[in-house]
Amino acid sequence: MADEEETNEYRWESGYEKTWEAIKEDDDGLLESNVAEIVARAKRKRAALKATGAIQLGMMRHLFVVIDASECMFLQDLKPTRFLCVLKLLELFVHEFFDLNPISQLGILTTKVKRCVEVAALAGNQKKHIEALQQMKDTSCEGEPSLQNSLERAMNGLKNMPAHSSREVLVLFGSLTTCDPGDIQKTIKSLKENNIRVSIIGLAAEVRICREIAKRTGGTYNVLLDDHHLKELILNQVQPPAVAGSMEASLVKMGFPGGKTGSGDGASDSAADHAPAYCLCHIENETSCLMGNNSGYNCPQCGSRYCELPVECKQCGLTLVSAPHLARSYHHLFPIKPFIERTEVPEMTHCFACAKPFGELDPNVYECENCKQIVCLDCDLFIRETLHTCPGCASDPITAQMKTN
Amino acid sequence: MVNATEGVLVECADAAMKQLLLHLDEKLPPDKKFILHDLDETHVFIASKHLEFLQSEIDCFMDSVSFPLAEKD
Amino acid sequence: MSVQQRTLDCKDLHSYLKTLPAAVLDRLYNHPATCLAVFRELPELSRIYIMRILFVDQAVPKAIMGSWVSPNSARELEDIVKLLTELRVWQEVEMQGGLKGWLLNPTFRRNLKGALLGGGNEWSMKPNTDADPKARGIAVLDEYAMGRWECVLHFMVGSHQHEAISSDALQILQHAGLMKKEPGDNQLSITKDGFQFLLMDTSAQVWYFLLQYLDTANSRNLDLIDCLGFLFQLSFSTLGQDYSTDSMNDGLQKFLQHLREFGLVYQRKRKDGRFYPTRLALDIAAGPKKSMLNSLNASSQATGYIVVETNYRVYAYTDSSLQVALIALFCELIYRFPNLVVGIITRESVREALKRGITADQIVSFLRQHAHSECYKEPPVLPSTIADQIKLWAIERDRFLYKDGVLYNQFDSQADFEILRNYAQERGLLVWHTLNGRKMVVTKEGHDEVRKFWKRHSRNGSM
Amino acid sequence: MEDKEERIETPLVAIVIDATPAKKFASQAIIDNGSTMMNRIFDALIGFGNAHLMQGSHNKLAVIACNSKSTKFLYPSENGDSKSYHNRPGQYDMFAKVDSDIRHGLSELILKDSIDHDSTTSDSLLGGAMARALCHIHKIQRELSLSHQLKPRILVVSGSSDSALQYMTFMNVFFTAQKENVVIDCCMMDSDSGLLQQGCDITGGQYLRIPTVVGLLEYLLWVFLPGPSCRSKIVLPPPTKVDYRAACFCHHKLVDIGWVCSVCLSIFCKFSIICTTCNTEFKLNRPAIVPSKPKKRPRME
Repeated sequence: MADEEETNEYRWESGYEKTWEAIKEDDDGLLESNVAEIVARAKRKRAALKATGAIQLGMMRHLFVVIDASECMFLQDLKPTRFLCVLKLLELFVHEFFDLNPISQLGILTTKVKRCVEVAALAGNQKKHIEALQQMKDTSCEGEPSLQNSLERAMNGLKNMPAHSSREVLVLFGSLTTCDPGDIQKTIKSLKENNIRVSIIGLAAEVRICREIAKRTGGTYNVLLDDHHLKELILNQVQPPAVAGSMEASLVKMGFPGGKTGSGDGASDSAADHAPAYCLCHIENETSCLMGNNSGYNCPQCGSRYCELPVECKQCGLTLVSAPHLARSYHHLFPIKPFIERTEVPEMTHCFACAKPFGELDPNVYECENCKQIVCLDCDLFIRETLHTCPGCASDPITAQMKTN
Repeated sequence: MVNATEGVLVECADAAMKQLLLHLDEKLPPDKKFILHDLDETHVFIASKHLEFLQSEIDCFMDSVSFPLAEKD
Repeated sequence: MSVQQRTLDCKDLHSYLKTLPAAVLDRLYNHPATCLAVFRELPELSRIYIMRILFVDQAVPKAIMGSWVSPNSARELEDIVKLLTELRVWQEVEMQGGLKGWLLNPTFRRNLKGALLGGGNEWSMKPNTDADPKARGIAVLDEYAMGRWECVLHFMVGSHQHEAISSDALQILQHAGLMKKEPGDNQLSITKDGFQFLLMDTSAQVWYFLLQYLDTANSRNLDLIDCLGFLFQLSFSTLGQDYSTDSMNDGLQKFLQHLREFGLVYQRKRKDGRFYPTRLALDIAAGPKKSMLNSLNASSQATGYIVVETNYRVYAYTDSSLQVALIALFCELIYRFPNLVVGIITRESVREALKRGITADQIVSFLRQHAHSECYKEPPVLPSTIADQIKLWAIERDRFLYKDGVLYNQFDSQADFEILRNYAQERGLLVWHTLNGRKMVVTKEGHDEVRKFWKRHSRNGSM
Repeated sequence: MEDKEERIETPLVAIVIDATPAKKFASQAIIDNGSTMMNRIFDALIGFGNAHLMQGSHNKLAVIACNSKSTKFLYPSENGDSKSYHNRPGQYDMFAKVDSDIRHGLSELILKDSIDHDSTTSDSLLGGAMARALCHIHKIQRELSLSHQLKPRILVVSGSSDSALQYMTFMNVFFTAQKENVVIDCCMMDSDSGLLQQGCDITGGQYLRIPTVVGLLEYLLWVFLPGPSCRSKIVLPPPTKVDYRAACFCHHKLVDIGWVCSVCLSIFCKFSIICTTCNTEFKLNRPAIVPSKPKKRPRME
């Protein structure tokens, strides 16, 4: 049995947070400037936390998203219905997920009428997932969900995945009940054995078994407050979790198609390269696409052609990616150090990054520790949250080259 | 023998509107009737001198079928 | 009896230029500022074409020019060719070997190139060499410009707490048909066009007003080309910079005084020797389409002040009696506070406006134009229900389309009917016809012509 | 009946000039009418900048230059508008200012570089300059009134080939540009850059390597002056096939098949037992290739 003691108390048990005391009026009796500052500060704090966090990330993730499609998902406490709201948010999630976890794989399951159905297989191409989600909008929600069936199904899909990858399940659970064929404790046990992390987001009220599953498998359990909160909860799952101790690390062989193949590798190769060919991703469909000799990507190992990346070569099993796919997540590896807040640097009249002249509106400026350049608050946030590169360091011949090794 | 009549051609947005005109015309005493010719589904030909009267009639009708959308206080 | 709705026709720069005679156009291009202004208003693709041949000193064959666009844009190219020919920016020429080609107007080329790289004709407006001891800030200029301009508008809406405007301005207002003297009445009163004018955004108003002014330029002994050239130069001047009046001739000096009255330029004293262009002037070349006034400068008082809610309520954060008067044109005002007016849009109030000749589109675009900056944070700026409802109220009035005409019926034969119908159609006199029952309506003006033709025809027929 | 509420389009071009080839061009022989190649390039860049500003009253311009020592904002100028500029007859005021700002700034940058006799030739700091351009664009976007819509793009005019050492910076810049809807265009003189090719491809921009520097202005005006929305209408040079191979972290070599660390995604050209980036030890006895799920093999008849 799970132990009942909880480390963090419920919100209503904790003391009052006197949020209103943080708000101060400015000289004109307005709050606006203050509010903006509080927001900016909060953002900085969060970004700073992230920057100092774990460096090792399990970036090869295999994740099954389980969507509850039982009767209760037609309730309209989320607009327009729970189901449509969740689908909409998941589209955003899929997009962000692949943005941040370029070589990860995602699968989608739904559960209704006591069964579990696979909607999208575990794969690395977001287009298909988005399509599947959009098609689901027209399907109906009926019957009762089955938590156990869903978890078993996800487990079957995940347990064959390589040991070096992180295996995860995310359940969006609207029902307060589940109709299971057997003992769910056994399922929890085998989930744990297989290193599968289950995170659950509840759409109604807290359900004890959900909390237990999440806790035992190392995942998170949260219940939404409103649709904004739900969005936040779902998007929290985009960040790769810190590596669990038992995960093995390994070097994975990967192909990077798109080089000048056939340039001196012998005649046979170049002949295959220039002939129009069907791509292998669509060969099983009726709408196979014939490609000219310039489009498409060839597997550098066996020469099969694909019309989009990333893909796992059907002939030789090599994972084919493009360099930018990997590079998209490099900023996790080389986070930039938070800039230091300075109250006044009189000799600098302009923000180094955006060339904005400093005025009286900028009480604080920010300095990079490495290159000693000064930037404004807005640039500081932009650099930290989006750019992930210090323009000052990149403009200095010495610091510019310290990255990558 | 070809006949020429001066007047105003009225093009109605839809057939229902023309029926409204016919209806208005029907209720009037003979000396006030304004429709000279009923041309087709959406067109009628009317006498110029009744145009102003017709427009105010239509306005009255429109007023009677609309209701206030906004509350004033 | 005219039964058609008329909207105020505010020409953009190009349509105005097209109305000018060719010789005037050619002389206009003698100035870099005009070339620049004309160039900026061209569609993007034509600008690209001009850039491409700007440095080519000879005609370029049509075949080559045609190959620059992708096949599905060929239609667009035709439109461009038409436009550029009409504006006399380029001409069709016969090249060696009988090839057809296009040649950029040499004056236009030289001056556009001059504006870009230097080396063309001189600008006649020069910054003052010595600094103004009493230089004016941009805020002062803005205030002055808006103050002067609103003076004209105030006069139009008839709020008389402001100073009167000059006889020149009166004349233009009358000439433009924005105001008129009713017979037997000494006062000027605002016309339908005037109401529409009031709802246009400021830069469009200025442009329309200037067009009317230029119309009367010759009667004031002003040279149209000088004035236009000067206006375009003004529009490319720098805000807050003072310019010297030394090099200006008498005509332009006079013109400058008029512009000063309307707030396009600021001058402390008539004989000061320097003047400052204001934001109103900088907007001219952009024509009525896009204004810098409403949007670029957040601190200026010209920013939006109207919030419209879906419950038909209009909140106008303003203390200007002019702005209140404008809103009252189509709103029922219910509360009034020192800096806020609350009104409500009702069917009656909109119909009242429509009867005055204001169109639904004008109301909608006015509300959008002056929407409070907060409204932009969550588009749509104007709730679509409101925009739609205003248009519906307008359409409701247009359920019937009235056209004056003469009805022909009781034709003896199909042939007779067709002859007469074809005759009327060819001359554009036919309003409506039906084969079913052989009826046709011709315009009132065309009635005589058609009747005469018919008489001739039937006489011939009977012979 | 619903009509669109139009927002005024505000195109912004940030030109990033790579000034490292300047030395090479400065020493190059004087061509035809007595002007040096350097001047020719200066004129072309200034001409292009002004041509962009000429397209519409809302158009905005920013110019940033870089060499191997530093990066610098040329326009809007870093030291304010105190500098006097002399107006050529007939030239529009604003254009004259752009002209003098760019000329001043660029020659300052190049002179500083040539005085410095440090012989170590390092790569041009394009990445930093582009990062600054993005910050600037971001700032303009923020300051712009809400009724306007910014259409930003970056034009890189460069003559140096890839610098693998700045790979990270480049990639971060590309993804940020993609996220912020900034189109990256690239005009290369003399040499090709695979990295910039990728950047153009990712952001939907145009990549062009021009055969001769003499015709730089013509290429700039024809290919890069039209905004992205207008490009579909005109015939442009065909897109180049982009090389998407990765550079390995150990030797900065382009690889077809590489080894990727499962923890941090570092790429290596050879198998090793420890990841040099995250210090993870790898198990030696693992099969090299990930065993894939049993799959139907496609039949090829």
